[in-house]
Amino acid sequence: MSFAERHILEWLIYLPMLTAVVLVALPAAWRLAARWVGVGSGALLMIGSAWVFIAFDYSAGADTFQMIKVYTWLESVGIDFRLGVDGIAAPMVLLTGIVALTGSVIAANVDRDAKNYYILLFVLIAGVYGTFVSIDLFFFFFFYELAIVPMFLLIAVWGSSSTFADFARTKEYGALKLVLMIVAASVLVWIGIIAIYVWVDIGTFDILRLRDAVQDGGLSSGAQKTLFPLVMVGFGLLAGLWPFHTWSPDGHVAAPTSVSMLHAGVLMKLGAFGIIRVGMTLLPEGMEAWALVLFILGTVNVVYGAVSAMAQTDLKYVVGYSSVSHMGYVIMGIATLNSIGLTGATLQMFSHGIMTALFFAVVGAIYERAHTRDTLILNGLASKMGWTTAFFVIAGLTSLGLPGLSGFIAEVLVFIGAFHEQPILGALGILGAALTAVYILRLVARVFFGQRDPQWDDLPDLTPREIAAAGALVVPLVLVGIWPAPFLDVIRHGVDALPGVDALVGGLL
Amino acid sequence: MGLVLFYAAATLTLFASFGVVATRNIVHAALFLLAALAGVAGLFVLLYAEFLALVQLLIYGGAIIIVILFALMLTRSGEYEGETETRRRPFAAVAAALLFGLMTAVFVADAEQFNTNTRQAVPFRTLAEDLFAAWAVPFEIASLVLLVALIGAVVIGRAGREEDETLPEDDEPDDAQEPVRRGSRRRAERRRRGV
Amino acid sequence: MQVDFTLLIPEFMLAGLGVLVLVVDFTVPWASRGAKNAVLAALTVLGLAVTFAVTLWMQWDTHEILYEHLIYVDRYALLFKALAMAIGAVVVLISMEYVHTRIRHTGEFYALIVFAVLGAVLMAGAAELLTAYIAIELLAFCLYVLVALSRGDSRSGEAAVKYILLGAISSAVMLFGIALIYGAIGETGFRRSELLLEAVFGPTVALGLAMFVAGLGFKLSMAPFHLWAPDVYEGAPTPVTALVSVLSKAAAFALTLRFLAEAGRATLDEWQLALAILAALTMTVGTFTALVQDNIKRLLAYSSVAQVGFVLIGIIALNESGARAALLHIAGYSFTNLAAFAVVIAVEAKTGRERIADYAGLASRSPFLAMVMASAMFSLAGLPIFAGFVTKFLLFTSAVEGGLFWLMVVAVVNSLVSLYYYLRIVREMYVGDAAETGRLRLPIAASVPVWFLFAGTVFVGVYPAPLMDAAGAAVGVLAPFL
Amino acid sequence: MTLLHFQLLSAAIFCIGLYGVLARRSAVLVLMSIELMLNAVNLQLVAFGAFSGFGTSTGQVIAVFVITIAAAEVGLALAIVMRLFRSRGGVNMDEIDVMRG
Amino acid sequence: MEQAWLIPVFGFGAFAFLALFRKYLPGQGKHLSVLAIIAAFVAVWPVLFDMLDKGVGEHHFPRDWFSAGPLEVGWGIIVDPLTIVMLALITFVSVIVQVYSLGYMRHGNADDPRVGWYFAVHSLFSASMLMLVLADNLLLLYVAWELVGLCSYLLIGFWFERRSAAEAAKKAFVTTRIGDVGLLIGVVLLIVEFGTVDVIEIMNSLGDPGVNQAVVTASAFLVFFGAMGKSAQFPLHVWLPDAMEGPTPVSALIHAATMVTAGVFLVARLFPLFDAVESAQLAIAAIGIVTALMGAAMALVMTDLKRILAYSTMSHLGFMMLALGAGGYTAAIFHLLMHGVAKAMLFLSAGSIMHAAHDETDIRKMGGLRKRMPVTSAAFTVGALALAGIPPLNAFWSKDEILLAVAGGLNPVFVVLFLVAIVLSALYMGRAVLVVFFGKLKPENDGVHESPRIMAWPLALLAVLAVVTGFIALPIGYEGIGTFLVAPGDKPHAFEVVPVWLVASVVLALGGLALAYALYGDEDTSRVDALRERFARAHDVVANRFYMDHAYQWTIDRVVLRVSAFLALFDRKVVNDVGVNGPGLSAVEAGRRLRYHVTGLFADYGLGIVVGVAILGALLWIRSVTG
Repeated sequence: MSFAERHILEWLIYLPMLTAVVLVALPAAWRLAARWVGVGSGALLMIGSAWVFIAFDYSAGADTFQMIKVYTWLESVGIDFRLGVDGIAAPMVLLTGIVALTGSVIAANVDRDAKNYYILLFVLIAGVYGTFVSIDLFFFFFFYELAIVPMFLLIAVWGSSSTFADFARTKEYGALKLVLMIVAASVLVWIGIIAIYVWVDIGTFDILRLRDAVQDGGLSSGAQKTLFPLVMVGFGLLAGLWPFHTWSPDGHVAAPTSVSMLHAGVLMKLGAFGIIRVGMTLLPEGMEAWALVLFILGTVNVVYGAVSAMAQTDLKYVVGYSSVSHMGYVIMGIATLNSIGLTGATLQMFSHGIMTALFFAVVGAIYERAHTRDTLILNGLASKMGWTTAFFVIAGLTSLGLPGLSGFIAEVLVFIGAFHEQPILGALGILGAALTAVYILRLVARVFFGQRDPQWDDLPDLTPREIAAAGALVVPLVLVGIWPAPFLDVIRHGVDALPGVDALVGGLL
Repeated sequence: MGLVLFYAAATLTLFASFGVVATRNIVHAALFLLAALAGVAGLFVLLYAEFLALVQLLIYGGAIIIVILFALMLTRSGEYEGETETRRRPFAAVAAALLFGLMTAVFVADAEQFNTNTRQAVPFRTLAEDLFAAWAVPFEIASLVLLVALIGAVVIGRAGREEDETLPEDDEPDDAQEPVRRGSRRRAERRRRGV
Repeated sequence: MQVDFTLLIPEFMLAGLGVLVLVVDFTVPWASRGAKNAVLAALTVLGLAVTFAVTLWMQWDTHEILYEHLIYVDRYALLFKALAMAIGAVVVLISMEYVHTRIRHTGEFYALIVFAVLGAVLMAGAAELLTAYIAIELLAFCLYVLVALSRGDSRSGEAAVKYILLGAISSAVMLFGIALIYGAIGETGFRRSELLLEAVFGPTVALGLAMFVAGLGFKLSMAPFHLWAPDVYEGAPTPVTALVSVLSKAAAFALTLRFLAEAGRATLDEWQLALAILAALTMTVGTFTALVQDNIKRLLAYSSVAQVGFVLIGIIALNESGARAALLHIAGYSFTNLAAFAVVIAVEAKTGRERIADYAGLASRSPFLAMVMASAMFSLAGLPIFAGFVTKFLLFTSAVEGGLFWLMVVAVVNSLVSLYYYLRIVREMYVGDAAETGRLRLPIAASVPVWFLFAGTVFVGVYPAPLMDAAGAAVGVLAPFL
Repeated sequence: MTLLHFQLLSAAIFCIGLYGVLARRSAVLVLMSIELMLNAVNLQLVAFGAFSGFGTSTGQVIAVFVITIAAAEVGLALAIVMRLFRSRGGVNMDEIDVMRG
Repeated sequence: MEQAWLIPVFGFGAFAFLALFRKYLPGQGKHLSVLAIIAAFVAVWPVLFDMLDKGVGEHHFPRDWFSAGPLEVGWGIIVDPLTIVMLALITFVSVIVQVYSLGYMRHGNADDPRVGWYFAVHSLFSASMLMLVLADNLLLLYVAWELVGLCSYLLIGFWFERRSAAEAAKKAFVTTRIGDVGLLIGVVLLIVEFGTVDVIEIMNSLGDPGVNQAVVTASAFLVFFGAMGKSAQFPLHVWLPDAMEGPTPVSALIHAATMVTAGVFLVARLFPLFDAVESAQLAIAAIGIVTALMGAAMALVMTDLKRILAYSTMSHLGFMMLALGAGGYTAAIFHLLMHGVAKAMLFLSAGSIMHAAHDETDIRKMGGLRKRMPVTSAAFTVGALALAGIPPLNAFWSKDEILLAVAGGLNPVFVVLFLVAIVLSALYMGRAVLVVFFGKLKPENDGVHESPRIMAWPLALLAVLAVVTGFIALPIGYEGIGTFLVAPGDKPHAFEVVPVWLVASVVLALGGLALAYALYGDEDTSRVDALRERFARAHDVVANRFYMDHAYQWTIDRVVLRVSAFLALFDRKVVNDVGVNGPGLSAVEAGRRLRYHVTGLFADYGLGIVVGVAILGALLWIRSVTG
């Protein structure tokens, strides 16, 4: 292994941390410096992430986990700072890099106390990276929690409150609900993790060794079935699993733009990733026993999220519920427990991450200009705000599964996997895609097309910086949509190594 | 003979104890306490612990009771009007009875196990040696405890006396006073209602 | 009976230091209150530091039992001695400003802190019931006085009265327990009573154990013996509150763990469930009541009740990992709580306010204080990268290892609920609008230890191995009993 | 005259004292009741020492310490009570409830 | 033949280039798009000759598009007669329309401000449509299928400032996507059942033992449902008339000649699948004839020129479906081609009129335009006659083929209904021509004049083609369309003439025209009005488009939106307020009550200690006894 391969993963965690520390030391008045540090660090992270993705060796016979790096941490308990990526984590790392960069570019719009904003943002990013690359159960949980903490302040301080016709949501409420619900769920995960550690009883939190031990019968089938629902709900909540999803729309509505981007774009993926990393890897029998429940919940997610989104009149709520709906595909894909469905789920995580980041970037930009997100008031924005419209439409088209954009490939794979297991649920999933088209197109027609109200005449279009950020998000959407093979090859390498996955080889699918 | 003496001392002690907790007159209570202590001292003698009996009388009778009486006079608690019992008196009775029941049950259950039926005296010399050799460290610590109590008594007493004085950099917070007002208001209210 | 008195040098030094502070206070003609305060505080801190160094230097590898099971001088005691002295020094440093403006009896204040530290040090080494009791009383007496020291605030008097009278009740209960245990087995040394306890375990010993543990529980503020805590926390001068919440907890914990391990290991099955139930009760009561507090000191009181509930897990599980984790947690809790109190003290010293609402906008008035407070809250709530996360994680793990799965679940749920009220404070500081403007600054003397505490919280949270090794070494002493 | 006699007597005094502590309004009376409880403890200790045949002085030694500490406690407690009396004008335990909840 | 993949690439390239750089190109790069499509058109010919040389071919590229698990999705093309004729039609009409658009998108001396975007999407559309017909696997086909839908959406909504255009675009996309749900389910079912995406492989293994026939049946229906959406079959036709909000060349290309025929193409491509499922075939035929009749009826009463043409398109798409349902593969595709040419010409003529008459589309305000716009009116008339089925114009031949197929393969009811549809066809076409081009010139149309040459020439070219292309049915120079375009598995059959049907169809078509002349031959509208009075109720139903739009609107407003509003409310009130806030608030409430346990009273605190001791003592005692 080259020097870089040995150290890149840890630096993906250290760098954002270091950035936060540097920013702490920076005088509060040096706003521009804070921005440059933030964006520069984001760029470095992007490069590093891309490097990880490119350097990942997916050729047959290559190790499942690569770039492994182990530091002894608490020997007596069996906790090590243990990093590594597999084919599922690698795209997630890339996703994080992309969203971190674009997020930190968009974050430059923050006026108030930019320094602290960036500090918290980078702590969040460090947590996300840590979760994706940790292969020690303790650190996995450590970073998972770390990613949640800054959300509270980011939303509560820099967020926005909104009042609607028959209810109101303050930013504090959104922040508190988001953090408390996610932590509540992580508490279940916590119980699960501790139970796995104690019951497998090989004195280590190393996921790989635990996995091997579990496969050798180290954890009784009953225990796995008992623990899996904890892990399922615990991680599922962050993935927006119905009926534990309500933090998501409210949280996203309250959050500032770049936080929404990171949160919906990356953080929600941690949940689904957790189900794969902990649920599938360490509790394969539990996963199998609960797969149908997960499947049904995922399908409910898809349809419920889409139908709810249809009734929303706030742009962010629409996007928030659409995230709930789309994460449903991820959950469905995971629940298929076959190689096609899981591949689709992983790709959907990537695709949705980029797409929703783009959504939030655009919606945030509109909100910053119009100071409203009410779809009943906004209209005819397209003629003056061409870029805004273009990016929103691209995100919308991705979200409704238009071929040529990344969402399609992912969703189709999920559907194929799903039909193999549960055709009825799979069909409902496809129906959800049609519902997505309905609400997205209604939204586009209402907000962007049609006659423009004079009050929106002076709204400026996206600034070049915003265009650059949004454009950077469009590239992977199109790339994956047209040429998904590089991604799928990497993902396949990870999916194939997961325990309990039906490879579907031989004969008919 | 021993049993008679025991019952005599026990009766005295119990009666006096009841007196302490039951009498309305506080000076009487102090005197009852003295009687109870004396009774216990008598019981100590029955248990061949003459030294302890002496200590009991000297320290309690001589010191503590005096201090308490002083306190009674200083706080004018003697001239207590109205209720002398707290609102929780019934609960207190139940709780005490409960605990007593538990203890009785425990002692009766284990009555034979620890009872040798013979009283055994500890030679005074042994006691002294143990106290100053084997238990030297607790002894030293106890002296520190006394020192702290002394300092405390002095400091607190002084603090009370000088309460009205102000420090040079005084900036008394408003709300520090507020609870007092609240408390006194409640007190006034209670008086008005004749509680 | 040959006794190596040199092993008691730290204790003598502390006693001497306390007296020295008093003497200096009385004899020196002070130019001003400020000078007196500064010199005495410096003297105290210096003395504690020297003692700290001497203790570590002399007793690093000592494992002795003095006076045939009166006092241990071992790693376990050493860890807590060091912790106690550090706590004492930090409390002195962070409270200088407060003392200057609000405490009249400067010399006595610092001397009593030193004596309290001595009490804690003795508790950490106590190997026997009577010594333990006397040590407890030494610490308690200091605290009674300190609680009453606040000038002009009648809440202080109320707190002191409640504290000392309840303390007396608990002492009586504890002594009754000691009497029963002694009566049943004729022995008061922890180690020597272990097998006897098992052999004669019956109603009397059970009641004796219950009453003794109740006495300890009072010091630990374990439910239902915790009721004094909120009132005392609120009424006491804030530095004293800090001391109560940290020093007496740590010392009582040291004693409890040692007692239950050495004397109680053999009868674990008998008492484990009862204590586990109380532990669950403790954390639940503490957590839920804290949800609705308005006064920050009361909130921290309930929060430490809850934290004690967590620590009890490690004691009750009574396995090596549990003991280690509990040690780690109590150390982490000490750092964290001191940091929180440093902020509370600073705010109170400047503004005289102690309601949670008064923390509105603190982030704009003093980013540093707000950051310290927020990190302390996050740590107490058990969030990474702070100490609380790691220590809680290890604690809860040990509960499952000890077969107490349900207790871990209760603890985890409470840990979640507790996040709400910790976040409330954070929210207030960062989101609320300040009623007053103007910056709050921490004096240099206080900001150094606060930085140290902050860094310590983070360090333990990120790299707990050194502290874990220390805890491991300390617990190694108890290993035969775990 | 057996150990049980003394134990029961001690328990009775302890519980009477306890009742007094909880039921009495005057702080000074509460203190007196506490003294009763401590006396019960001493009785228990000495009785055990005498009857159980340990042949050691430990019971009495503890009792001596208890008496010592109790004396100190009374002194300190009275000082505190007096201080409260001065600031509040009374030592009624029922009214010392400014802080609650 | 392998190089056929290049055909769509021109368009994709042009789109990508224009999408990114149109702002920096002269004329917003519109000529680039035209060049690209011309290139594609040119590229079709070598492929055609190659195929004639080597026969039907399928070509896979060595690199997969993507693969997941055992599923491998390659890049691949099929080149068979069906593909070739579609390629030819698409490229040809695209060239014509794009050239025409160069003129149409120019108002006065200035281009439309978004002309670059217009041509970019046109390029994308042509490319996608070409990919659709070339695709050798279901997923690729689906991709293209969706992309053409997207282009349709973008072009219908090209003038998105108009609320109606925005709504129409949305409606088109949503409606077709509802169909696509079925298609996607069907496709996925086929993929899962057969383990491959390759169309030919799936078609070949339809009858294999072990294949679940229920799945095959289900997917046949579902795939057809998709085709219904795109090809505007009843009841998913409602979007097509609204789609006329788009620029008229778009209507010509997408909503007449090419995209709407994608459904027909799809059924043809998967013909064996439907062949295997008899019930599906019957359903196709039934849907086809219903659509044909409804479309014709509505075309008859509409007053908007473009809508008349749109309903006519719908009607003819019904013919094609009917033919497919009858097993008339050749007939359907043949009619597709003929109709494509004729209808494109009609639309372009209509566009020409609108261009001249300031976007006027109401036929009642027109009349006598033949004098002012000779080329346009000639072209329109030729197209109308062709579609009315007048020999020897092109659609006559194909209609005849369909009639033969229907008569040969279906219940006589279908034949009768089809004959009725033929009459209606002639009638409404006759009406359109008579009302628009004959009669007196209205004063408001005084300034109307023929469109510029760049628009007129394409019309003329198409008119010529409308006359001549029908003859490819005849075995002139080769064995005829019946041997060239053969359903997979069918034997080639020579062109045949059954005089009865030939005569019947010609007589009926002429009858229809005669009727039209009788009603609309002069300025006098009283005859028509009388008829309208007479059949007022029927007229209302038809004029209101059989209340289909109302029904849909009602469903959306009263069902879908209400359900979603209810669900959103449920989500907020129940899931959130009860399920989430509930536990939170009850925790706080618990704390509020619990705080009273700290009463502030010393006695209570003491009691706490006593109770604790008692409980602890009792517990320990019990344990000491029991365990």
